[in-house]
Amino acid sequence: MNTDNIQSLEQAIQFAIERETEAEQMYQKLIRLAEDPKAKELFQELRDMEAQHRQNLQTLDVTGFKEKHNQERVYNMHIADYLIDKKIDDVRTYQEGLMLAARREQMAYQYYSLLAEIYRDNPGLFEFFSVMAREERSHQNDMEKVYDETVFLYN
Amino acid sequence: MREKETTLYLGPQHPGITGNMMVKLKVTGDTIVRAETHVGYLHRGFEKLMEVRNWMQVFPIVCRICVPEPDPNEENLARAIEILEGREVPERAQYIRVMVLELARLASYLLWFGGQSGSAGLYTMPQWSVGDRDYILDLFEELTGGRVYHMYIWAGGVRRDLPEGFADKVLRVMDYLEKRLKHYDNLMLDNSIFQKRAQGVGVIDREKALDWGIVGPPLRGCGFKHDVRIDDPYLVYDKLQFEVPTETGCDVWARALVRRREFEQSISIIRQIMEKMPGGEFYNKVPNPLHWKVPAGDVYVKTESARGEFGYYVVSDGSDKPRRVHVRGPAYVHGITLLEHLLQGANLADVSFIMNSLGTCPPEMER
Amino acid sequence: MEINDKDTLTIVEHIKNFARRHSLFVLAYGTGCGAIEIPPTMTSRYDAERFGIVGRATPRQADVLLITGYLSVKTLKRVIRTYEQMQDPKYVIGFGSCTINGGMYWDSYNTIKVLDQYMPVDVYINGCMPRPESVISGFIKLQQLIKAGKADGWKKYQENLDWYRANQKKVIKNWNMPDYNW
Amino acid sequence: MEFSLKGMLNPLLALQQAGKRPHTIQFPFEEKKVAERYRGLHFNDLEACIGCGTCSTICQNEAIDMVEINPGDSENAKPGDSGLRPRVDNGRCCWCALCVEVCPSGSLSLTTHYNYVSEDANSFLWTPGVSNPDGHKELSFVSDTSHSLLDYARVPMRELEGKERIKSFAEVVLGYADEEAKKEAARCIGCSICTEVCPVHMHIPEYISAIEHGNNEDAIRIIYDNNPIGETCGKVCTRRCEEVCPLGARGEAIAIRWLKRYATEKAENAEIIREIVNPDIKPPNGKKVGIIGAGPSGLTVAYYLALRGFDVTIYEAKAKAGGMIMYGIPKYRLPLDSLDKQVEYMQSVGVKIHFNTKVGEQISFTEIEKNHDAVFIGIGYEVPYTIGIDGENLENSIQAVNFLRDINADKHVDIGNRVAVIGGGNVAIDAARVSRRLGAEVTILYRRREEDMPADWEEIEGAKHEGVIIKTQAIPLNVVDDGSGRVKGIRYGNARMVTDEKGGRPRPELIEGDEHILELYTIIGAIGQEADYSFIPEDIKEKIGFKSGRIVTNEWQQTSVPHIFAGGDIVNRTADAISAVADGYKAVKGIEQFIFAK
Repeated sequence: MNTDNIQSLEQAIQFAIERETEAEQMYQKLIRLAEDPKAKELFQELRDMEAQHRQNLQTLDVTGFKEKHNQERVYNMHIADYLIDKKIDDVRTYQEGLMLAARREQMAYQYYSLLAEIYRDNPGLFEFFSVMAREERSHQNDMEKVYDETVFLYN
Repeated sequence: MREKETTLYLGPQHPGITGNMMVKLKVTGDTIVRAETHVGYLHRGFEKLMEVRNWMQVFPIVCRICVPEPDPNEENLARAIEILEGREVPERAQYIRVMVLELARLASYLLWFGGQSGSAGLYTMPQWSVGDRDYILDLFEELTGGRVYHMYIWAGGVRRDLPEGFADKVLRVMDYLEKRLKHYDNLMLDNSIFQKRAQGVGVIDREKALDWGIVGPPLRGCGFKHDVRIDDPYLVYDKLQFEVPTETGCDVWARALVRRREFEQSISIIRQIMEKMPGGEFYNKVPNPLHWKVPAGDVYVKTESARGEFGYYVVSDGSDKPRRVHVRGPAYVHGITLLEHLLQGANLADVSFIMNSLGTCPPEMER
Repeated sequence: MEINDKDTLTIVEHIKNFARRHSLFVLAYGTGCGAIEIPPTMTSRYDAERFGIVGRATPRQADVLLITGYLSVKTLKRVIRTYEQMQDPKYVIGFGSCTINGGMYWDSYNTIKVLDQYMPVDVYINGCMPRPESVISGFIKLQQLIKAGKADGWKKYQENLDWYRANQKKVIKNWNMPDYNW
Repeated sequence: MEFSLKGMLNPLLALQQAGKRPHTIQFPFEEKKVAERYRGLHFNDLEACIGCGTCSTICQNEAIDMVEINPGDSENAKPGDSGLRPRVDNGRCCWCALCVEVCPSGSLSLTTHYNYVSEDANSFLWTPGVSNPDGHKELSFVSDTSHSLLDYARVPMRELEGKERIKSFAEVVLGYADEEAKKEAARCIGCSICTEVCPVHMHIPEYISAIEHGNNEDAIRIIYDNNPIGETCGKVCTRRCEEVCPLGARGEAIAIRWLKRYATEKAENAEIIREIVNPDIKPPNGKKVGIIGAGPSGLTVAYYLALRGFDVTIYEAKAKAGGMIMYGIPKYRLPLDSLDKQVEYMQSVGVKIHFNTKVGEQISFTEIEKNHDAVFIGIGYEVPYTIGIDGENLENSIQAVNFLRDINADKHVDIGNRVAVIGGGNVAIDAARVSRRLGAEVTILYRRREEDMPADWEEIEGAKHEGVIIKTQAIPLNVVDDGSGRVKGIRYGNARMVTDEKGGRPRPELIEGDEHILELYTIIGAIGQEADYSFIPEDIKEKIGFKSGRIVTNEWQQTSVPHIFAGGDIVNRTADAISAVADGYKAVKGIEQFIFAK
């Protein structure tokens, strides 16, 4: 679906569901590719998370996200900003997986933020994309936290 | 008519006895024919207890050997260990230790003032002197944290430094006691009744005094100038000016006068100490008390207590516990053998009077 | 004065207890080192006579037996004798650690450890030494117990004489004393 | 003798006192204030207390025993706390306050409160701090390090001067002389709190006591009882024991590691160790155990199984045994001959080691599995994480683990004269100090603050003495290229620390725009490592069960495949030699149980 013809909230949700499905499939592929058990675990987790998102979107239930965002402070360690952009086919190890995921979530955040800007005039769509952007932002943050706690344990 | 000989048991529970001991008296009428002391009521087996405690743990228990004047015990043990170890005692600690010992002597004499006159029926005196003794106990409390058992002197020095303003307090108490001494004189020593009771009573045979091993005020009351503080000076006694008073009466009166005059000397010693007290360290730390070992060897140390020479024979086999500690307390000689001799032919009413004048201290006799 | 417990405490007994608690005559038996804090308690500095606490010379005149510290086996025998000579009602005050659980002589071969096994103790005073203040507090506590009718160690002694006797005989080897039959 | 008139009238002067104010203390209506250092009843600060029981040990009356305040306290206690608290029997106490004088944490004190009377003898048994929770208001006789009977100062360890050190790879620490070791050992209070936290539960107070008494041979025997690489641990252990040493609460902990080092170094070669330890080697029982990796965990398993009569074979990919302790620790901390000596001793009791045998290449995992009754995997974390930023693959951007391995294998590494090390762990510090010895100017870039650095503080100090510059709160952004594929420098940004509300470690947040460039010749990444499991066949990998990249085992180090055991870094998170030894020691029991239960 092209972003240009998003006119309604339904379309927007449909669009987001497609994106989540893509991500899910990507992680599914990575699970097959990864040799490292830790990386496998990570991808499984990520896949499940995306699946959960998809379900949430399908039931139009984004209120849960909103509440979470009100409570939680979102850090920005800017780790993802400077990580190497890994291609899916290169990813084998845990670290590479994390790098990929962090970058992907960051990009999703940027993407939704952009959409929110584009649909600033449409209050329903604006709110939806803002919520999604914040949600992706918090995922990016989660990924950075994991990266900070595991790969950067000694850094 | 020849009077029948009766047996009287004085003690162990009797207000006239100086502690928990018993004297079995054979009397005809009021006169004592034979006296036999019975001890063992207070035996706790200290010397044995010390053998199963390590060196540091011995300190809290030795002071229990003599209740009215616990500090010479601590001093003896501390000095014995210091000699065995070759441990230096900081000068300030030595001064503090002398001060504590002299304060203890004063407290002990004040108790004696009460006991001696109380046993003569003069009941006002204990009210005064025991009450005044409390001021010294207050000093001890402030210095050591305990009224009766101080556990203050230990190997290497003393446990805590003097609290702030302590010297002033000591001097104030000394001034007070000096003033009170006049009232004591009026009430007790200048009292004709007391003089009458004391003179010529409990006379020690001067010839035998040395053979019997009498020490302290009883010996000085016989004219022998024997005092560990000048015969074999320990701590800083050789740097202090004081006199050792002697009397020649050999009786209760002479002993009372000796104590009365020593009281003044002690006050003077304490004043000198307060003047000369140097600064610096108060404690030369001993090794970890949990496995502190004292080098093998044996040593006899003695301290002049209020009742006379107080000796400790300490044997170490190099382990963390004393091999043997033998306590030579003055009261043992005074309260058992000497008392038995002096009571022969004495009046029944004088028993407790004589006991008090000898400084009989049952807890120390039996340990 | 309020009398709540009429079943156990008659008015007569109440008056008796009132009298008893205000004139505690003490037998000053210097059993152990604790004796050293008795003179300050009794004389001018702390003046226990303010509370009607007066020293007495003989057990026959005394209400309170002060066990001032450790008891060697030899002393225990005399103390039992003394205690039994005292008139009912009589009270025992255990003075300092030694009477509670042996104190610092817990491993001595010649002292008894827990006084309560040999004679009933009404009040224990904490300390080694207890200060005169503690001694006075002990007496005040005893007075309160007497008022409440709870200081009944002497009754316990009569009721459980066999048990006490057996314990006493366990440590005292030459039992040359009268066996009472109350 | 006559009655004199004076003598009769003088006593009447006592009447002068009649009008005087009594000095009676009106207790209980008025209380006399007791002295400031009065020794009254006990009070214990339950928070500060660590339950070491020294008070109980010193008490000559056995008046103090250690009890749980709430049931289960000792199981739930945090490390360095026994969970027990002193209980004082006032029917024994003599208020000598020795317990206060030896209290290492200073929690126990006496109060001005002394007045306690009761008709109940049992009420004299009480727990300070619980029975009198308000007691801290009236503290009087308190424990003060200046009065305490314990010695809070450690005997300093002699070491080379910083300038001397960087000239060679000579061992920095010089070791204790006999007298110094005895003096240091004498400080121990023997509380065994350290034994609890030591992963191996080494008999620490026992060997310290042996050292104190000059019985080094006993000490060595005690050490070898459950740690076959005692000498290595004596040099490089992370010593959690010293972190919890009660003396450390107010002073310096006992130098447990240096004492162990002192004792074990006394055995100069493998024969002497053999002679002193004189192990009881059981006759062969015909059971075979294969061990993958000759690191600390593998060696431990091998040694104790060999003593128990097993036929033990270790497969080691490299030319020497020791794993990370051989190839990861620089020589100035752990001389190679020290480790060789210990391995030689192990070989002398029957441990067989196949060197240069990489499982998956020279021999397959399946073959090992087939030939042995049980297999132990102790391969460690040897694959480094990369820095993960642009330019990390440029020439002269290397990994610390590889760098240290090459240096220990005497290979030449060209690091030039300007080096940056990225990371703050022990590996980073090792790499920095080694680079310093190779003559380079070294800067460590670390993302957090110095106090957050996971490296030992002694290592950090050592690095500073040797002239290593530590730049904290510096986040590497990318590696700068010189145009020809070589490193030219590193661009890094400064960070501010943000506290984690959920209690994690503080996080660095990049301050945007605050960027700098450091010119360099070499970048050494020391961020972290992980394991390489590629040699394990997929089907077994499926069955074993991993969690966060680590193999899941039971308390006996057994994986879900019953005959496969694992230990060391691939199982535990602590990443130190002593935990690996602990895993090995547990696996010995596990393997024994497994084999004989069959």
